Amino acid sequence: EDTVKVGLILPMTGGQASTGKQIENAIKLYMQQKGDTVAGKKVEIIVKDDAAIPDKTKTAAQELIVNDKVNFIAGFGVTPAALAAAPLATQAKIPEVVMAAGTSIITERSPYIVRTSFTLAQSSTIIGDWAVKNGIKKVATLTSDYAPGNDALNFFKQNFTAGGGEVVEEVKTPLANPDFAPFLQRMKDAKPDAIFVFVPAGQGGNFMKQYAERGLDKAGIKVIGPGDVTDDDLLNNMGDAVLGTVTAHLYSAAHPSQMNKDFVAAYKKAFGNRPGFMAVSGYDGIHLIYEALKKTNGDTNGDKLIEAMKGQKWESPRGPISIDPETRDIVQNIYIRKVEKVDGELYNVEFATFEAVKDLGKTKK
Amino acid sequence: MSDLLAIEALRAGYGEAVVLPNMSLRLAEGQVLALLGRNGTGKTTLINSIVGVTRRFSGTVGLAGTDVTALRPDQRARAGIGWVPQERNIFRSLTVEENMTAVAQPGPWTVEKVYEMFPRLKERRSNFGNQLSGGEQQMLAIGRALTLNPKVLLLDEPTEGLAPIIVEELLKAIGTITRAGGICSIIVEQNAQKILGLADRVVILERGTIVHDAPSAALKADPSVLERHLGVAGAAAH
Amino acid sequence: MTIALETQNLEKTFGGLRVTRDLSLKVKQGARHALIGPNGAGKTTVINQLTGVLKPNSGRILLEGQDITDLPVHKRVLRGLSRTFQINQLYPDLTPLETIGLAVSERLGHGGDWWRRMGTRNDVNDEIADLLRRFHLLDVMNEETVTLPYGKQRLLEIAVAIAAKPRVLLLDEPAAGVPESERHDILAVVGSLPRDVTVLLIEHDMDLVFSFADRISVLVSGALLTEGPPEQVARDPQVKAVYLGEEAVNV
Amino acid sequence: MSASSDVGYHAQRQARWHYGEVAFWLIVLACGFLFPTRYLIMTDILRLALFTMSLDLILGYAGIVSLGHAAFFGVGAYAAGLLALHGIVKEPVLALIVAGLAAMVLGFATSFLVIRGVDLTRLMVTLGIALLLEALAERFSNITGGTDGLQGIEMQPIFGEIPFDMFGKAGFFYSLAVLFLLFLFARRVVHSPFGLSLRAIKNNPLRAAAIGIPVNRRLIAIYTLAAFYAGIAGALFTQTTAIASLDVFAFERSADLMLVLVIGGTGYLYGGLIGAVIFRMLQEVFSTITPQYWQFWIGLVLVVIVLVGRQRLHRWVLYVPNLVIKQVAGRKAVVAVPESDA
Amino acid sequence: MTAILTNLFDGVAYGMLLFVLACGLAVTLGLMNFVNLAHGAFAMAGGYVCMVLVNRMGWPFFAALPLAFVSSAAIGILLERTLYRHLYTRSHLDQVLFTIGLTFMSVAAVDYIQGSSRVFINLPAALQGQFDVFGVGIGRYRLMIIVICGLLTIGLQMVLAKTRFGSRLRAAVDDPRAASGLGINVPQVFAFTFAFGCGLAGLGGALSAEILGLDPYFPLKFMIYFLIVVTVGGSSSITGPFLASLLLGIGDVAGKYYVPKMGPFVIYTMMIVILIWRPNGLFGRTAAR
Ligand SMILES: Nc1ncnc2c1ncn2[C@@H]1O[C@H](COP(=O)(O)OP(=O)(O)OP(=O)(O)O)[C@@H](O)[C@H]1O
Ligand SMILES: Nc1ncnc2c1ncn2[C@@H]1O[C@H](COP(=O)(O)OP(=O)(O)OP(=O)(O)O)[C@@H](O)[C@H]1O
Ligand SMILES: [Mg+2]
Ligand SMILES: [Mg+2]
Repeated sequence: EDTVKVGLILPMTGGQASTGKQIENAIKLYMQQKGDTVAGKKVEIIVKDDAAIPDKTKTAAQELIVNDKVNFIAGFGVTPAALAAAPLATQAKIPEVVMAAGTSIITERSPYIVRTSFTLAQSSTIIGDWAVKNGIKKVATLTSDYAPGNDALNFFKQNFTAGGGEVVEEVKTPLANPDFAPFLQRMKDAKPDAIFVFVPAGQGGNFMKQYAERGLDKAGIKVIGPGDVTDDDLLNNMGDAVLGTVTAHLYSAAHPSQMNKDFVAAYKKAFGNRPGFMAVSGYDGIHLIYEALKKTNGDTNGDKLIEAMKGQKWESPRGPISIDPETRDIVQNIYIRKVEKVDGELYNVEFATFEAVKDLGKTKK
Repeated sequence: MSDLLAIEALRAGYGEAVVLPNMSLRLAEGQVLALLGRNGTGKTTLINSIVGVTRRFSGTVGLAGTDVTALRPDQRARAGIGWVPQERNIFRSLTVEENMTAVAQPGPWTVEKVYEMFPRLKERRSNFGNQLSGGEQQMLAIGRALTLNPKVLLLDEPTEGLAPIIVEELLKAIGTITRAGGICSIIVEQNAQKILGLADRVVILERGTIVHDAPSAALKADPSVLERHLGVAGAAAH
Repeated sequence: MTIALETQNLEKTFGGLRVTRDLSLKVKQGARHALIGPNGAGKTTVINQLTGVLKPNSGRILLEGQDITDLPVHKRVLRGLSRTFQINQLYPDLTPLETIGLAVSERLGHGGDWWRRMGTRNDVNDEIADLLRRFHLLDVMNEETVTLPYGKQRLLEIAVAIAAKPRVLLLDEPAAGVPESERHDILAVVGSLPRDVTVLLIEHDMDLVFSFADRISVLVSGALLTEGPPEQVARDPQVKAVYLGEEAVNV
Repeated sequence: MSASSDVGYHAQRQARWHYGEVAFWLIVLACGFLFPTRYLIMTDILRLALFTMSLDLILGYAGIVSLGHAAFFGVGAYAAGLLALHGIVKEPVLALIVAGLAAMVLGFATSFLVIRGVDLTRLMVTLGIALLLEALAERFSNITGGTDGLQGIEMQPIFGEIPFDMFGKAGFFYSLAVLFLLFLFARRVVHSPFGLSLRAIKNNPLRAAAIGIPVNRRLIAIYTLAAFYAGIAGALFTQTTAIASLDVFAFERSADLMLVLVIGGTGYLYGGLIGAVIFRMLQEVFSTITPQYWQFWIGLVLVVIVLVGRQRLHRWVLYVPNLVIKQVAGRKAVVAVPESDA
Repeated sequence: MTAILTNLFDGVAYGMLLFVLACGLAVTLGLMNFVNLAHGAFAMAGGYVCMVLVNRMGWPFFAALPLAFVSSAAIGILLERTLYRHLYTRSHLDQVLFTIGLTFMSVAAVDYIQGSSRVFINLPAALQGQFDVFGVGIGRYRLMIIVICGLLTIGLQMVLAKTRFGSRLRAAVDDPRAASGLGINVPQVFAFTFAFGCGLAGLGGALSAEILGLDPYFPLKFMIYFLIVVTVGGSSSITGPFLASLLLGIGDVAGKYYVPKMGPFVIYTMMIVILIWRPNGLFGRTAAR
């Protein structure tokens, strides 16, 4: 048996489809660059679409494990999907590599879960700290009303108020929300220094457009938040109103390392657009799988692979990252970035770095 | 030529079924033709074939000297065929007035003239088609056909469900319209006695074929023909 | 003589139009009563109120002395009031067997039975068979109603109404669309109903009305114009003026 | 044969078991042994079939259209999940019934809103109810777990004896048993006077009332029963996947359901089963070939189905089975004769 | 006070947005009695055409808008002549199946051609931002939507209620066979109306892109909203859906502003309550027997 099978379960259709596509693209790119054999074994990727619906995830995972006999399951666009597959990873004793979903608890649900994306706690706490230190005293929050949104809100509030900031208005928007007008009007009426925003990647554009339309930028109300709202995937399309938005995030396509420049160029060349943070999470995810296989010398025993993954450290397009051996969660730099125009295009330009941030969600508990 | 309507060797029916095997019929200006026959003998099918809403296998239909066989039903209607369908087919979501204006064509018959003929309709002019009594629907169907200002008026059981006094007036009116307006009419009727006084000519169908075609006066003189073909000697039987 | 069906000061308006005006009508038990009147006089509307399809604005409806004004349609049927429609109201996808079977089951109170299969009750079967035979429908009992010729459908329409074993039967233009040769079948069937069944008939075919009815009410613009035995009504100049016209009526 | 017994014979015609039906169920059972690696997808099909059967009861028989049937599915699913999670009712079969009853209560309560109005109104009211429930479940995340769904459901063995296994074998046979029992029940009901009266109501409510059928009461009854079925389907879903998340209420679920039923054909109970098989297989095949664009091909199939005509398609698809059955049965027995729909 | 007015304005604008998206459906579903669930696909087509013209080819926005209408109408007439016309006489369930199928195809096709990321149309500066009228913030873009919708409604209502075309269309829908026998060219009336409905959808798609964004899932995501507007409004006129959109828009915005927690409930609750109160929609004609 000299193939290693990776079952990649992603939302390829439905509202989250762009997440799935970025990750799939990044993996393709990685395998083009590094070849499809590692430690003498051929790596085979089997993509399944779960449309971000957990029962589909579960059925897909089960089918992959039972019928295709995969050695890894990977992907997982949203938290419920990652959670749905967790008991299967435990039962089948194979690694589950989470490449997108971002709530803290995920890695605690199975000893076989590793994560190469991020947790919302990482960026939200940091932006909270940064805001108080940079003269933002009054903040109104606008977050999507679902688990990641609530995570982002709570971690932000915790650090922001601890530092002496005040949350003057708190609005949770429905997950499927076509029009932000009434919520933004509330924000405007609350007259804060800044709005803390978390909306799922994809809705960022709607938000920023309407933020500008309502003249909140002119009223001097800044936008801060985790980087989802200014996802590189969509940023260039949002118009000049986003200029000056400050976010904390793990990755910017403008990250100044050579490695990233090459990555962005290659990705653009292959797929025509800029990679976002989902792409980089997928890129690192497949890298982790390759490295683990190298370390076990091609042994596909799940326990051995997980052991091999723990403590891995490498240089990613986003900067130096590692896998925390205790929590199997990612440890990475979080950058504070501001949207600026570079060569006529909008970019998140990094200007401050918080190094080796662990998942604060877990360390605090 | 003075034949307004000329049907030649028409073979028509529905789907695969042939109802009229070989129908030829000519009708001159100013003539009222009564079309009789038992249930299911093809009266409606004949009317509908002239309108063009059945399946035609072969044969031709001519209207005022031109061949309209190739025309679609709506083109035939505009060429001068006025139709009162057996089921009335009032447009239910149109008001009484719209039912007429939607199809009306220029000519002597206007909506106002129809109202004169059926004052009842004028009272109900803004009712929707599905809010009419059975008889009012019948009146509307007739009025609607008239506003088309047809050359050939086809009435499929127009007296059904109408009060006797209205029937009387209606039949009189049809006679006047036909003779004065230079058009021709075909009336399908169940009750032969009702119509013998009005019609110039009577055609009796049996299994899609004409079995009797004669001036109505002849029929009045010899009621046994009716007995033979229709199974009743008219209303006089009881 | 007992009164089978009675309306007291019935009123119905559509928008601004008074379609039934203060109508008080009595139909005696066992009567063969005809309701005639010009088109749009409101005859069908009266029937619809009697059967509960329409709610009167005011006034009462009594069936054998009991107030049924507020009962829903189906309860009136169970009390013995049944009707036919001016335009056939049948179940296109069901067969005559099923159509009549349902009516019989419903009357016998088995209609809500959700466990016992159709066709397993002999009393019901007997009755269905009897009705099918009486209405000449046995040969087509397994064909879907849509496929039946119009005459058969009309018979079925009446059979269904009779399957409910009504004590009062309302017939709205039962002969409409039925060729002359078959009209008498229908009349014969209706005529063969037991004498204690009361029949209220609406019809524009005067031959039929006058050969059938023993009492006639004339409705004009929603109000009662006159009422009486056929001979009297036929002679009434008012009735002639608004409805009958010059047509000779042989009584 | 006397006219009366003739009538009885014909009245029971449809209620009699055909060879084709027996064969159908034997094939279904055989699948359980023939494809031991595909239990999951087969269980999924069974659940969907049961759910569709529920819609068929109201749509195919009573003519009530619904775009919100997922409401009952969802209530059943969450009920079963909560019962298991909090250990209120541990035994799955019992929990299944309790969950079904919960959905049934909701069905009864909402039936009053649904029996009013025309098709489009019904469509939207049912849809609205399902969406409201979804929003409620999202809002009360302390009970339902919000968007994360119920976490950590662990199912106890069936009857305390048969545990649910990872390969889904127990789940499959469990679901099959439930489906079959409920099918038998539904079959009995639709061939009763009650069932026939539903078809009458669908055909012509005016006439139905005029022969003494209490139309509203019948509609409420069947809607409530259908809610029970849907609740059971939802509960089976939770029990066999150990998941209950918000999308059990989703519009897509109700919409897919409608597609499945329409593909399979309404008004003869097997439509749901056949439709579920076809729909899931298509999805599976297409999404294996192209995980990104499988929707295109599904869409194309739907379009073709409609253009060719469902009736004709059924005749083609069932041509061979019918041929075989005619040989075996020696008479004109037919596997399935889909009736026209609303 | 200004807060109320601002919200009212936003509500009206949002309502108009719903209307411009749904009025094409009100035409096909309400007047032609054809359940065209692919309505959103035509809207999306118009949106993407406008986007490509403006963003990629540098057309001015106002020049691209009519083209959104025209291109969707053209696609509409093409499909009508080839496919849809076979379905007018089929059951509603068949229509649902068919149009959902088309929607799925359109979603995947657009995803394939344009990618699954959300896109926006670049607006001219004149349409961006807000201006103040006595302290009430008036969004320029939203104002434009209100104006366009107002004109559209008046125009449509004139055509459908006051002209012969309107009654001919309804006649053709009520009874195509009789209509054609009485001189109405039914296929032509249908084709024209259908194309017009699709054109309206395309215009709606282009106009709504700024606020809702455009992505391949547009037709599925907003299908529910279209349907809500048409059912609540009642399907016998254009004013019905128009007023329903206004009501829903204002209600939704007010609900979200004053009780954000209840945000998602407002529109569905309103719909259910209205439909129970008036099963044929606000302005639906009660179906007589
Ligand atoms: N749409 C149809 N499809 C198939 N056959 C039809 C259709 N309409 C009528 N027929 C058949 O055509 C024959 C003639 O019917 P038609 O309606 O022309 O008779 P009719 O003389 O008008 O009868 P009636 O007195 O009942 O109106 C009948 O046998 C009938 O069954
Ligand atoms: N839903 C409605 N809305 C408004 N007007 C109506 C409605 N239904 C009936 N009408 C009107 O009420 C009047 C009485 O109608 P009805 O059907 O009772 O008459 P009828 O006596 O049965 O006449 P016919 O002999 O022609 O059948 C008619 O003028 C009709 O237009
Ligand atoms: Mg006829
Ligand atoms: Mg009447």
